[in-house]
Amino acid sequence: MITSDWLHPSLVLIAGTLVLPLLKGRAMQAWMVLLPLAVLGTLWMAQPGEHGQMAFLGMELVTGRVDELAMVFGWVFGTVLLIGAIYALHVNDRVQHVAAFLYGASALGVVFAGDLITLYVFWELMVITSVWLIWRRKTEVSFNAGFRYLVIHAVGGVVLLAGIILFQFETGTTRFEQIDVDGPAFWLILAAFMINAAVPPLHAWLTDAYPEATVTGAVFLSALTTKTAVYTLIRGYPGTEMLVWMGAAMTLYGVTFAMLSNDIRRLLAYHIVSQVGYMVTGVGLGTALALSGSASHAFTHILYKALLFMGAGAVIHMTGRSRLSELGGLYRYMPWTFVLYLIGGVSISAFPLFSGYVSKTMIVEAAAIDQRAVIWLMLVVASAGTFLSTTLKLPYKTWLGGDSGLQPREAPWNMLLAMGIAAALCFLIGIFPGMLYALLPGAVDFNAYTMSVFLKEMQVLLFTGLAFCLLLKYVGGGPKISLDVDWLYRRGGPRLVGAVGSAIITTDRAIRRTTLEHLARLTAHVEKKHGRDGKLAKSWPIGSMALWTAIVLAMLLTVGVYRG
Amino acid sequence: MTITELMPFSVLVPLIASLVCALLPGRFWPWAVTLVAVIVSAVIAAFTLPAAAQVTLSYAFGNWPPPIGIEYRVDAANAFVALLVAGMAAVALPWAKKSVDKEVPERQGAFYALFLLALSGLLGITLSGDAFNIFVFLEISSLATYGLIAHGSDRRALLASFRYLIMGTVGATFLLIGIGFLYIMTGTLNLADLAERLPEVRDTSTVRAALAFIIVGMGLKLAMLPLHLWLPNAYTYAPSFVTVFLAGTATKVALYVMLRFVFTVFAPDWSFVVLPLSTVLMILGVAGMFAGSWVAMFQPNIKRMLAYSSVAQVGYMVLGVSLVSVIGLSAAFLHLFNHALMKTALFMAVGTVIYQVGSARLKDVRGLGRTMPWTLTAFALAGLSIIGVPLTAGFVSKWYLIQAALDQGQWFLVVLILVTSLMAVIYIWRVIEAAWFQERSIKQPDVGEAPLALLIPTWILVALNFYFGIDTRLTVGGATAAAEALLGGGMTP
Amino acid sequence: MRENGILRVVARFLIPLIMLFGLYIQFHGEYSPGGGFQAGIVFAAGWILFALIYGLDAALKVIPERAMYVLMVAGVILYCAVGIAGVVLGGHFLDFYPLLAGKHAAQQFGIITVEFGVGVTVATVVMLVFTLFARRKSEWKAAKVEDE
Amino acid sequence: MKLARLIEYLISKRSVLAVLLLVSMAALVLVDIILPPAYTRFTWDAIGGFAAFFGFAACAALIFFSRFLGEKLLYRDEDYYDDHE
Repeated sequence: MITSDWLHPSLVLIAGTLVLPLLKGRAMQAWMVLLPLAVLGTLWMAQPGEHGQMAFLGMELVTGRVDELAMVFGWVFGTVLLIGAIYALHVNDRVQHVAAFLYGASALGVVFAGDLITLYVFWELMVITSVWLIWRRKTEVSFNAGFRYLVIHAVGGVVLLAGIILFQFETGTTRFEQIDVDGPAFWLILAAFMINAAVPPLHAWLTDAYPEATVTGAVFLSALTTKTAVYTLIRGYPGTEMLVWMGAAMTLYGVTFAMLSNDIRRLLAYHIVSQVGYMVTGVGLGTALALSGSASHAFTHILYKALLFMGAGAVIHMTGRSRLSELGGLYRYMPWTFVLYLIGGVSISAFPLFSGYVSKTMIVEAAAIDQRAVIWLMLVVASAGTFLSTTLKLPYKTWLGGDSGLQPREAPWNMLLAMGIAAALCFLIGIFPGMLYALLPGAVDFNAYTMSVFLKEMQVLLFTGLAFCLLLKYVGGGPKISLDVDWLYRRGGPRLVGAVGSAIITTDRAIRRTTLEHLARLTAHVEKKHGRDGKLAKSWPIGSMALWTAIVLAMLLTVGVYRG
Repeated sequence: MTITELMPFSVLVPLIASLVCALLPGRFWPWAVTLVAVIVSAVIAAFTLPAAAQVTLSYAFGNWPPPIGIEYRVDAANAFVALLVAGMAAVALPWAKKSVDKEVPERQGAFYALFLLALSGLLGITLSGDAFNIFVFLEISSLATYGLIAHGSDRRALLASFRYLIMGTVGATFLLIGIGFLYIMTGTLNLADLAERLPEVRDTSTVRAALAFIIVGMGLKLAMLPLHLWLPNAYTYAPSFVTVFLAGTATKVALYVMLRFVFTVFAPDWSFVVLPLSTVLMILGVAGMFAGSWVAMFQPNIKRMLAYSSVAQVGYMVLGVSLVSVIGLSAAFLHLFNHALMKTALFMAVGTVIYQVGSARLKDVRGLGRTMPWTLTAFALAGLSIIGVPLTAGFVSKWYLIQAALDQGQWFLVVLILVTSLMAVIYIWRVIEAAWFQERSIKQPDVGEAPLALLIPTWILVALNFYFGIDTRLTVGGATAAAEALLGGGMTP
Repeated sequence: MRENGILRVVARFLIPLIMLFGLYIQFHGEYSPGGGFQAGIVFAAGWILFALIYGLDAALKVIPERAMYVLMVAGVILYCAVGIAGVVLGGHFLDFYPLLAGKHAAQQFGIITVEFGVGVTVATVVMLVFTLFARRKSEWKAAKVEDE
Repeated sequence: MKLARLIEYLISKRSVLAVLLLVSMAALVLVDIILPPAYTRFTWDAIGGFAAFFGFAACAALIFFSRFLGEKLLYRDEDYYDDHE
């Protein structure tokens, strides 16, 4: 993985992480900040091209393919690792830090993988490292949620592996370019990518697990898994018609369920689903503008979603509560968190001057250029819904609204610093979108700051706000949870298994009872003849072994002897 | 001395050393003599493989030329298996010292003598080119194995050994009957000679019956699905070291004998036509994969769980054989080798737990992840290999198996292989969950990490699992050469 | 049986003959039917007859158990040593030609030595098996007596 | 806590802010009606203020739809999953 002009950032990160458990206190904190900086440094030095080739099972692995698309994701992953590390500086749990960095390393590995085998290895590594960020919350709920997360991703991994094997078999190569085959290989790989991209109905792992993750872990989780999936979709499935509709449906699904959420991080998690929906739509549209839109939206999304999760995490960290119905009136005590969260909120809602605006409008515009009226309308509804939940409902109920009687202190300095960096980046990208566009593959022929785009966006957002104010008393919420697809495996599956199981057990019992009765009669008969010791009964196991032997032998002999 | 002349000594050295061992008192010397003998044997086997891959080696005992005299005839296939057997013994022995001291405190001379006999028996089976000689060595190794299993500290070990004795004897007798039939028809016992003379007489029911008897006989020793019933108890109640050794070698050698007869002696274009072998083996293999994994998922005893997992892994190998192609056979040989690596590592880890805790039940492993991190991490990593995670040896053999299935357009097999891999995830996970996610109950004694003498060999094997998952030149090369030797009629001069 | 005079007399007369016959089969094995396996059994049979009539303890005084173990191993080692001698002198394992100058003499020497090893081992193993079982019997008896 | 005081000040002036906001919203709609449409890709591109109407309608629809969905179908008590896990 090392050549003279290439040092794999994952390798740097993994090597650095191995040192982490040896350090303590200040040294560990310094190392945690230095590591992401080192990763950014290696990214800076990376030369375009293919590096780190290895032979494996007669296939050529390319561990480092550096092109613009990979670098976009590399840069933002590196950045969010730095932000997340600063945010987590106060945490004194090495397992979490190690897991977070290894998780980041594997996400980088996926992004730079030039072939599907390397991709698969890092893909699986991502699962087994990230799950610790959920488990280390150390509650029963988080353990169960993490376990469900693990199981679903394990299934996804098997699906991916099956797809890769078929792909290799059909095309004779494992290079990761556009997946250009028909048949099961295409669908299996797509399904695996869609599981990680949280496309409904395969999304429930995300909204089930992320709210139960640790405060600092959720920041990494929100940034990495779904976005690597978006990367693989951009690379492998551009222009797949199905994705346009699934993406648009995702956006609406996410905002609708977010409206129902009472847990602040579950609300944000549903907005990940919704926002990734935009990116998936862009991938499905497949035009140069749409793909640029997806990549840049992934970039901006990582930053503002991390900011939102950090804001919500700071509230949970300081108050120990995560339900909207139990929060309120915090602006007096956590004003900085409030303001920084709001910057994230206006970014995700695509207010002009903030980062979401310059990327989301690109995807919406691409849909318009493609003359897809229904898709366009769906996306606009979703953006109204995004503003409604993340920027109006959540902050209103958390910081304004009724006084909950809580008097927490402001979040610690490192949390605020991390949020500040993220907020500054959101603002910077919103003002100088050219910086982001320069990273994208191909020239970007798009300007978000035209009168028409601006007018439409502002009208939608402000009138959404008006509707919110007028209809405030109808806005859903309350101390409830809402069912989602995860019901299928949390309750439906067990119930089904239980029903089928008890049916099987009953039948089995019946069959066995009758068989045993007959057997008992037979043994009784034999016992009469063989006396009290009942040799047949005693040697039953060996007898059954011999019986099987005889059966197999008889089978083979019959066929063999009477065939000729 | 050339390698051809040295080759028989990989069998003879353990054989002679076993005699010495039987007389040695105490605890150190029997082990030391065994170690030396095993290492010598393994080194010879290691040098034999490259030579045998080039040209078939032949060694006539007493200089009586075959087919009259007894001959050792070694091509890539048996050299590969012999290296596996001797190598596994050499890796397992350093681990054995502590574990055997604890589990078999008395009469260790006899114990190690039996072990050496079993080893030389297994090696003799592999190297011999004479059908009757194969039977003799099979009995030597089997009898020694019964004795070894009976050394288990649990009283049930005696019963397990007795049951294995009966079934093993049935198996060996079936082999003998098969060989007898062949001798009646051809008048020779030399394998290469048999292969030459059989075509004249092979359209008789006697020869067909011989094939059936040999397959069932070896199926028994191999623990192929409906004939596997002896294995779980034998593996569970044997001393840990015996399980470690047997899991890696005994069933593999039986598979080799079956392959040798089916492919070289009878020739696949006949044996797979006369009996519906391909179908039968495929069904039994798949059934073994499922039944083994299924039962393993519910076992409360880890050793027993791994034993059932072995039944499943044998299923993979049989499945590879049933595809009757070079790549399928290569997959079988690869899995034969890789399974030895991972099962030995797993049983070593479990044996280490038994050494410390005195039990391998799941509930006794609770919370051990924190107090014995090295042991259980080794278990988890070797478990990855049995699941078939990329970069482990287990992945390589499953990859080839899947390729072989795809090569014949058998899509459903791929699905079945993946499903059973998921079942492996479940049973390995149960151990991990118990070790790391459950609390140790107050009644259970606190234990610390195991001694290095046990940990180092375990970790060497774990490392080998990963090494052979990445550098596949030796395993894939050896397995392919072995498969080609069997399919290409490597025994005919 | 120990008190039965006829048996004691007949046995005293027969045992040397049985053993002599065993030795005959042993050393005439390469010319006529026979060899180490049969000879060992016949020889051991003589000893077992002695043990049956005169008691195990008396028999074990003649050939102690420890000696049986050693002889059992020694027989096989003799066998292997001859085999290895062939290798050392430049032939194959169990190759007798290099042992002596004359071809005929070499074969004869080799086969007789090897068969002797076989005979010793077989005889001692059979005696040992008998001893182990017989001792078990007396142990049971002792246990029974204690119970009563 | 200067920032907190600033927020407090803004909240106290919220009616002024609301008026300002409503005025600017009206201005936005007006400008949209007056300016000729930049595109005619969709029929509604030509309708001035469509986005304002649509945003309002979408928000209202989401609020009512999700409330309906929640109360009729999806809401459960928070301990719904507890007894089984």
